[in-house]
Amino acid sequence: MPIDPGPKFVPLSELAARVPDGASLAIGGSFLHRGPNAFVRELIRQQKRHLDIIKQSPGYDLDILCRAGCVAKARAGIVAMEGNFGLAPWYRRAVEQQQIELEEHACMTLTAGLRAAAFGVPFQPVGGVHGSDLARLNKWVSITDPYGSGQQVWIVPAIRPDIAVIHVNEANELGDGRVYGTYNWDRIMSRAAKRVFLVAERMASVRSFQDQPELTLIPSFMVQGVSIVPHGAWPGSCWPLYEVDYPAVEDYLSPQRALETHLTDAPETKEHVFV
Amino acid sequence: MPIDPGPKFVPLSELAARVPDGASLAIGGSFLHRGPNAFVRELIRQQKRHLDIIKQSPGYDLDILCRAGCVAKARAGIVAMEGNFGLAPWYRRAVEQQQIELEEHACMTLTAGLRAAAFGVPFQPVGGVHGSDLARLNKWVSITDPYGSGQQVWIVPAIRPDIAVIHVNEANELGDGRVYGTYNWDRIMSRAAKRVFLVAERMASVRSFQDQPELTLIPSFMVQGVSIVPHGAWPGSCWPLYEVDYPAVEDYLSPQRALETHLTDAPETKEHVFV
Amino acid sequence: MSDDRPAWSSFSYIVTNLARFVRPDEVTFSGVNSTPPMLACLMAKRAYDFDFVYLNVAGGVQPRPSKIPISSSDPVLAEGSTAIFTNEDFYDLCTRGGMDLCFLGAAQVDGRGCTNVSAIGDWHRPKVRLPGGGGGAVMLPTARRAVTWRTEHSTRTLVETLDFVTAAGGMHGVVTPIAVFVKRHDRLVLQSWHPDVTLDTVQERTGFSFDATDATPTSLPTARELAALRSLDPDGQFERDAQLQ
Amino acid sequence: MSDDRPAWSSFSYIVTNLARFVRPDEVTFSGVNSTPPMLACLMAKRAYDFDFVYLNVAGGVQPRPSKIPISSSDPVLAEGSTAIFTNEDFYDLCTRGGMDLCFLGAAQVDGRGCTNVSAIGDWHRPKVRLPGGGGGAVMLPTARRAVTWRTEHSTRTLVETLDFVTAAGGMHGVVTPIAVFVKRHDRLVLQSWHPDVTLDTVQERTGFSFDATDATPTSLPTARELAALRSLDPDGQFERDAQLQ
Repeated sequence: MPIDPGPKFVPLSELAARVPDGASLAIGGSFLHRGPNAFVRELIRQQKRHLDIIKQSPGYDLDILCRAGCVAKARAGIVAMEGNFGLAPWYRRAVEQQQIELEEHACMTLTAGLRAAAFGVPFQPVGGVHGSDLARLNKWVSITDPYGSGQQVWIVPAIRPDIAVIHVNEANELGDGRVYGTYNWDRIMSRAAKRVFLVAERMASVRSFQDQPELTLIPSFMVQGVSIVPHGAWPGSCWPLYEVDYPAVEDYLSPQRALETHLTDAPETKEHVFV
Repeated sequence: MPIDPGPKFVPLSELAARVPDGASLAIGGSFLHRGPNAFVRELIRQQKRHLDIIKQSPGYDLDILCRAGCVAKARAGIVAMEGNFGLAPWYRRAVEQQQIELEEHACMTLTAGLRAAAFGVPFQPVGGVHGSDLARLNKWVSITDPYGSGQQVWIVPAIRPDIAVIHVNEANELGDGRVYGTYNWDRIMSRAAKRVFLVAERMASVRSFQDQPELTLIPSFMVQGVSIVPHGAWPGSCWPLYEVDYPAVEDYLSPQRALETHLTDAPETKEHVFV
Repeated sequence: MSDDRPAWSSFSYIVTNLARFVRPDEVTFSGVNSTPPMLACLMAKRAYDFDFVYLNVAGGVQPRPSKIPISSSDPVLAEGSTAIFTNEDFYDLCTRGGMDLCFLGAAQVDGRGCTNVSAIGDWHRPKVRLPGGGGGAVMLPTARRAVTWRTEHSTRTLVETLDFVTAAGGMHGVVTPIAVFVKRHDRLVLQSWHPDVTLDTVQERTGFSFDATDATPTSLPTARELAALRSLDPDGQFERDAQLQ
Repeated sequence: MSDDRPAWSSFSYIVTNLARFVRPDEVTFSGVNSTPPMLACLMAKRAYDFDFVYLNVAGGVQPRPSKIPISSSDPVLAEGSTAIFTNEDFYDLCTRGGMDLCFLGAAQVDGRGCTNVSAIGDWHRPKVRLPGGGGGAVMLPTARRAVTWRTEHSTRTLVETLDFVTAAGGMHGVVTPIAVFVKRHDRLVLQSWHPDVTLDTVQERTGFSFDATDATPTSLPTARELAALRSLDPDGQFERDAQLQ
């Protein structure tokens, strides 16, 4: 495995600095839940450009990146703020005004592409899709089962992100990461990507990982960089530590509210959160 | 999901009785580790016939089933007693004398077949296999990546066992199961099979599962039958509870030792182990 | 929720009639962006005598959430679960034929029960860019039954021709504030309509033609259905958030 | 392990020369039915100054086993791990190009480093039915480097033509009790041989022709290699179990 230059544990700013313009970035979590939002905001502060965002169900993260002009392409299944907030307004505008390229997926076709990359094969068959215009739109190929079942199955080409950024509840000093509650799509993202960065709510002891190694989602040898950022999923939730900060999301969505103000409100701007 | 007739928690004898002659049976664990061996022996006591055994790395389980004449076909990657015991003698004889049909796989091609079944697709691409006579032997098809990478990839047809039998450390009264240490191939087996039976070392509280739902390998709604059999992986190990009983394995392998004696030595023959 | 409200509000009509699609012992799923189905599944657990397997997108398996979240993918929906059934797991369950009832969102629905959640207008130059594919394209053709809802019943939402076919395969059921459609021979037919409106109104406000031969006014909510919904939305917050007149 | 044994025993020769294939920082894997590679990986951790990522078939990731098991797939080999990396995980890692060094078993090896672990004689009417495919067919062509060993160095085990090609792709290295082969231009060439035997002996006992131009006698075990192996096999049980003369 390629060992990244530089130390594994770095401040958030240094972790984000390792993302080159034009990189394809898989972002963990789902909608307003356990996304590495502090990392996403740091990408904006560093004025990253031409990013290719890969996520089954992005929302705030993709929207704010579009708002800041960091995005060239999005590969996504469903994009919304969720809750009662409906559509993601800046993402919507970016697509409607053709400022970004959209590769629209079903969540599972995007996952099939990630599976192909994780499994080391050029394509992955996926159930369903029959009759969907998405197949034509994405020029997917369907294959008749050569083993005689007569089934037609759609196959999706491999999707291998340059980097997967995963927000975990806990990391240890070796760089192993674990998540409480659902890990959403983060497992396959971490296996499909060339590199894995973790943003962790807090450190936990190596001993606690040795006591229950079954809980570890991402082993340290797969991880090239880790930052510790308490409350880093804000304004989203991180189960079981904190819930969605709905007023903050409302604030973010109000056109009167400047993006800069939102960015300075963010918890990661407080010095002490860096390791 | 088809709900099986009969209660979920049953004595081992009733669980084994639900396996019809000729059934395809995926068996959990690996070699001498965490296999549902008490269940396997019960199949022998009930004189099951024409079973189709599916397992990446069987050993004692497939060997004793061949010894008792229960097997019509085996789909396996690597078959051995392991440790210092070398080949599985009764399995070897059964194949050499063509008493059973062998579908020889690499562990990962068998897994690809199980993945296809679990994913609801007719076939699954798998890495490697290039140049192996196994492809010709099994009449596998290779496909050129229609997306232009030029890669040739081998695809394996779906393998959907009638039943997967998994030996777990703990089950709760709902029928959820969890495993400590590696679950080997048991996760994909449980997703690929039409039905799942659990043999558990012991009961644990529902509360303990609710406290750490991330540890649950097989959710109860996927499980049609459960038996509680302490020491049920004997003469194999069940981490962290007990290790391989090497003298017992040696005993099993000695031609002087009658199969019946071995069967009566087994822990599941003690009344108290039934729920 | 004030007690002087009519037996059917638009909100209770949608949630209750979604709940009425739930059947005993079946594996039933609610997903993201799906507050009404989330409430319907939780309501069915409280209002009906049978049990069923409730899975949700938060990884919940038969959960006992300590609160009812605004977001239908909130991790609290896995609280009390004895397992976490993650996204890959419930999608695979669906594509291999193990999902009995799946609730899926839609912006437009046509007379075959196919859906558009991608774009209004030309996909490449959309008038409105919608959330997108989500579960539909894979789950609608593979779930044993899929059911959707629209909070607006109009010729814009129930259309003869979809601007874009995001998901085919055909919904088994569609619930709106005034009508319940079910599929028969690959067409949606009217099963029942809101007793406070006329059949003509339903026809006027529906963009596709449908058979109404066997349709009847929707039976009023039972006391247990009303009590269950009230217990889920004691102060009517969900009803207000739904913004249905 | 008695102290009067020669610097090289057949057993120590195999284990030590397998260990010498381990490189700094690489992801290195030992599998089932693989006692010598298991010992080689554990030995490399103790004998060499560099670190590497040791994965094994028991799910171990940099484990610190409290004992050395007889079975190379014993769950004790995951003891002390901070993660469990299960079978699907390490196979996928290999097929996507993330496995640097993979130790794989073989019954027959040919001059290209391809292997047979399936059958001696005709596959359909085997003289000897062997364990079978295992990891090889998938891992040998996809691992960056694969290394195997034979406890018997003979024209039966190192052959010109395999009875059956279980795995192609070609071993990077092959270790026997008397020789170490490495691949160069898709052929195995002799890298070094046991100092107590002659080059002629190696040639006589090898079924395939090989280049020996650059071959030298194998350098003797270092004090640290000897100490590491002794610490893994203090009473010589593994050496006796290997049954090598």
